[in-house]
Amino acid sequence: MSEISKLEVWQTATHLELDKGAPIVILAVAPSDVHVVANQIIAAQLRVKGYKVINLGAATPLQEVIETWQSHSDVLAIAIGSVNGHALQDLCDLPKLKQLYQVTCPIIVGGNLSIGAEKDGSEGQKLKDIGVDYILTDVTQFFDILDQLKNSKNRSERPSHGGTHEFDHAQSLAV
Amino acid sequence: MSEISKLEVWQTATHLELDKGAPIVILAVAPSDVHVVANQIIAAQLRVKGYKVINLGAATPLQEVIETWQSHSDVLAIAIGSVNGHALQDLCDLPKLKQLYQVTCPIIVGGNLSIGAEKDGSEGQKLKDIGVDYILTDVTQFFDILDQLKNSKNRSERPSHGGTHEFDHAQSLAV
Amino acid sequence: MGLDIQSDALFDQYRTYCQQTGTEPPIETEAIHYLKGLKTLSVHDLLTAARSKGDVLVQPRCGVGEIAAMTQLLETLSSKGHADILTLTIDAYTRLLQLEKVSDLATNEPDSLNGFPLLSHGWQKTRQMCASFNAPCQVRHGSPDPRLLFAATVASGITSFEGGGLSYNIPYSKDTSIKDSLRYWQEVDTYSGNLAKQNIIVDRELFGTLTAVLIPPCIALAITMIEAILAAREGVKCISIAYPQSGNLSQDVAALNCVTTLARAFLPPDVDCFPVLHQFMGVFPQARHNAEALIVLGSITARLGNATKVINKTYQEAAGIPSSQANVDGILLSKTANSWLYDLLPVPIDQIEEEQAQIYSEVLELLAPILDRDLSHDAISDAFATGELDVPFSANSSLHSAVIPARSSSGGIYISDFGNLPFSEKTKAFHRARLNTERSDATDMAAISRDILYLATETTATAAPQLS
Amino acid sequence: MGLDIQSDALFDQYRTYCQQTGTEPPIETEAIHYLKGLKTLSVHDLLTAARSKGDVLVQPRCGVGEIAAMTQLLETLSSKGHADILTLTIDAYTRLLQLEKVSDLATNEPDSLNGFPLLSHGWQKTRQMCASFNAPCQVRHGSPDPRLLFAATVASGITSFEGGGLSYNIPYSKDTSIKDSLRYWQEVDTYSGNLAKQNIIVDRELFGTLTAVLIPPCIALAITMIEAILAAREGVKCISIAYPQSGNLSQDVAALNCVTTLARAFLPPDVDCFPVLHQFMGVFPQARHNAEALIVLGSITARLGNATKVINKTYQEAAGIPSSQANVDGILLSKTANSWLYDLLPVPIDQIEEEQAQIYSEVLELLAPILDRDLSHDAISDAFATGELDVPFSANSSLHSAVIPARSSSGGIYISDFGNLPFSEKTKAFHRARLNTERSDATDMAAISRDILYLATETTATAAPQLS
Repeated sequence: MSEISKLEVWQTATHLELDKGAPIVILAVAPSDVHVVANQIIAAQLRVKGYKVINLGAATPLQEVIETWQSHSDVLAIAIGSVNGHALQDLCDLPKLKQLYQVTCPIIVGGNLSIGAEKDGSEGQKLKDIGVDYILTDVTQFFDILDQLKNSKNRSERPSHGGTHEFDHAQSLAV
Repeated sequence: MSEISKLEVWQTATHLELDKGAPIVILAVAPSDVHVVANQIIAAQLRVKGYKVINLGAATPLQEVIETWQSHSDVLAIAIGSVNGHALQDLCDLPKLKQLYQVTCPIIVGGNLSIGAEKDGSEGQKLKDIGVDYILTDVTQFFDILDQLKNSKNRSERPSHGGTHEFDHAQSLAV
Repeated sequence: MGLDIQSDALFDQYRTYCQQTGTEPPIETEAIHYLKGLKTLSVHDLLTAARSKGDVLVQPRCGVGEIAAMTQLLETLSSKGHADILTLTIDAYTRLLQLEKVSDLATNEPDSLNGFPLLSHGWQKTRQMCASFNAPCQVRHGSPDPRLLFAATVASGITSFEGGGLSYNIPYSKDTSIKDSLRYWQEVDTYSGNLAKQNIIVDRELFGTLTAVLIPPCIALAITMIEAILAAREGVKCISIAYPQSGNLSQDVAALNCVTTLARAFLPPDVDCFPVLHQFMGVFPQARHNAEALIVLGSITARLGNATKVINKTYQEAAGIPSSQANVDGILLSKTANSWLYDLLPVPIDQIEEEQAQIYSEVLELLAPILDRDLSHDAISDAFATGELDVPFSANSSLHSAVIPARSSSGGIYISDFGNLPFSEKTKAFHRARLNTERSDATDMAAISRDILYLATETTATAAPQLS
Repeated sequence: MGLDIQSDALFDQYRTYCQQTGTEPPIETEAIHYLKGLKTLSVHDLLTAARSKGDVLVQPRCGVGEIAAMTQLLETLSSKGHADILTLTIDAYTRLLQLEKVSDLATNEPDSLNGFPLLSHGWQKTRQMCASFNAPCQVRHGSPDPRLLFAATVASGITSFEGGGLSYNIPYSKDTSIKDSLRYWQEVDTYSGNLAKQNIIVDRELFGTLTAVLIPPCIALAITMIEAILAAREGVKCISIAYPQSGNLSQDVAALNCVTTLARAFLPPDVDCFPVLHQFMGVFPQARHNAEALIVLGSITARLGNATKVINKTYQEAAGIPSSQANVDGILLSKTANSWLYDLLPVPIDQIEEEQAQIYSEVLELLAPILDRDLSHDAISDAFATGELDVPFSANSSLHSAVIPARSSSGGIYISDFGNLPFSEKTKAFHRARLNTERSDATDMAAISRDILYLATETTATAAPQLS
């Protein structure tokens, strides 16, 4: 097992002492959503895997997420969970905020992206249209993407975003 | 309990030695039908109640039923069970046979009178139109009718049939 | 094509029937060629795969008179219900070979028929209909003399046929002798055995449900084991043994387990034998919540008893033949038998093992006298004549029907009057102990009716006992 | 009309909200007059009648954004599903008082909302909608601060309201302090208590499901008993205590039985307390046969545990909010809980009694320290601050969430890390024995994930063990 302590693994606090220079993952649950179990498990899994995680937890306003990104260097990715079906409504200010704060960090969204048991398949595209970079249906995709982001970060200063992505695999699995 | 023996109660044989003069009930299951359990239970119940029963059993042709009536005096009623939903088709020769044999005995039909779980309520009337006198949905009605037939038989030679009936109660309960 | 069919009388009989009724007679070599060329999985294939995966196949009953309506019905049960095996339930007139009557109704009033008149519609239309589905079809009926229907089934490209010389006579015919029906069904088995030699495996399902009311497990299993042994002698390689749910979980699981142990003891190792559960075949409750709870009990029973197939009921059972939607609902509910989640339910293993050992030895006691006479048709017929073999509430008046069943306080089916069954004193004592009844004699109609109607009780007043 | 409402701040707050948003404010006396004049049975009436008859009421969850669609949905669940109690599930924005957002969406994109925005549609339309059904409505939401919504509920003529100062904070808010939410909900209870004095009985349902994932029974029951005692102090006369199905029948029946015994011990005799079962609230299986088997297990649990009400799931649970037809199917399947036929299933009484005694003493151990401080808000808040009270996977970051639950091999939920819970050594030994696990520490994510996903397993490979 890892050397990380139990309390560290499960911490949901907003501000942590983090190793300088270590790549950070910011986790949050969408502004109207309180489904934190997957969020907590994933945060704990990432910590066990050696990532530094800032978990903002339940129902976090988008502005708070972006400001947290701004106040840290070395953020590898922002990942927002949304289970209650309000993803599109909750993230509708994303284009504005991305421009305002000049966000360069990849934004990842995963969960159950629309209300209703029968999906029309359009949710993923709509989220990409407002600036989400990766849409996940499976947590293992998430770990893969982070690994690749870390690797490409080690090769260059920052991976390129907004245009083509290296992760067609993950995108093809979008909802 | 009654004095009747177990074998007598359960006998399904066609021809029995019957007390002369005792009122007879002829039971049969409709020509295409083999659902004999209710038939046997009712036969046994009638015997325990003191009736003389000729039980013709499963899938008995209508002609056999009528000929059995003809060869016995003192038949109180003919009762035909039909569970497989073919009652109307199975009894379609009844008008012809009633006329041919000059049947005066009341004819009682009970069971599940049409195929399909959803009934349109017309089955009972159609059976009456072809000469069935009583339609039953409940076996207790049957015992009531036989009791009343026996009583009116004791008062007069034969009850009148074909026109009005004394047993509006039973008829109103028709399917 | 080299045919190895010895007894082709059965097929010829059907050809003659076709000629007389003005339809094109099938050609036997073509029919066999067609069966060999079928691309879809057969019932035997599905049963084998299901057993190896621990799955429970679900099969509805269904049959209507019109061929277009029948096709639509099968389509609905297939596409919406995902029925694993489809059924052609044959109408009552065809079963009893009242062929003029059914021919008339099939032409003029097909929707008045309570099943599919296969002989009237003929093998060509039936073959075409069945070929339009991925799931294979089985013919279910109730014919003491099934020969015409079986030939028509084979010609229609169907390789699953229900019934047997005892189980399709005793509940379905007043006056066909046991010897006659055994002989008729022997022809079916012989023909199936010859097909097996050409790698066409016919699933022969035996109807342990019998008269469907209060059938003691040992009687259902003894009758079907006799039929199974006879079928295996003729070369039949796939035998499904259907047992009717009593409602008591321990007894039912025990009986289903016995199917497998009996088959191992009495059938050759190259015969595939599958336990099938009929969801409760007696008087069903009217209220939907009770009907569906009974279907759930059946599904749990099928899973815990390792049934390979379950024949489903529907919430409309009490009212008559169900609507196709109700049948779809019944199939889907029955498919819960495939969920491992039912394995989370507590199982009374000790009770099941005790019932199982008892049922097994009762079947041996019933079979012993006729096994001594090598299970000849004469021996079997004689056993029914003496009442050593017997079935409660038989439609066939040549049986004694002296056996009177009754329910125990926990709902299990036992025997309150043994008639002439050749039971040991130990067995008799077991039944008396289980029933622990004060019923004075077999003329206690109220008690018998109560036992018959037991599972149809609608009361909701009986809440579970409080534990605290 | 003589009003005895002391604290009318809550209703006034809602009147102010109405004025500010341009809708007509309700008049309190009129609202109370309307409630008194209701001709249909209240939720409290139905619960009382069901308990005395041994029935299990079935209630679906449902909520959509448009009022016409909501009316249609309730109509379908009522007429086709025969739901005993109807639900207005409130959307997530309203729950968190993001009122501008919800107002905007309710006007422009109502079908994008995941529930019914009662505050946006207002009390008049909601009252009119509810009045069109015979079954009473309940409001279910997840609001740490429920005051506006509760006043709107009362004004809408609805007398059943879910939530509590702990159970609607801990899973639903990141940063509302426990003291604040207790104070908000105290206002709801006080108002309900005052209504009770006027013979308007509000059913207050407490959400023992909490974070819905691997909740140990003792924690669900301790949290809801605290809320129940506080509510009773304010004069609430009808309390429903909801417990979430774990999947282990013995544990679940034991926990439901404990609701009744705890209520008897801790609540005044004039308070009606009803056990409610939430069908499994964790990750549901995708395959319909597994989802429906899980619903069946829930229905069996509800019956055997004498739940007065069950909140049903549907076979579409894994995919999101169900279609109305899927919800109808879920309701009807859950209604099998009303069948006495489930009483035929074997019950492991010894196991249930052992679990029940253990859960009961665990709840006493959890409550003891705060009962010593008279269950004051300070005492409760302090207990969460020290971790003496704790809930796994809390959304509220002020909790320790140091308790780590785990499943035993038979699927029961026990505790693998006790955090600071004030358990006796005997209790700790019990959990360790049940888990009998080699899990080294609470960072074993694979094990925790496996336990969370336990009932969502789709495998069909695990057939029931062969008995012979």
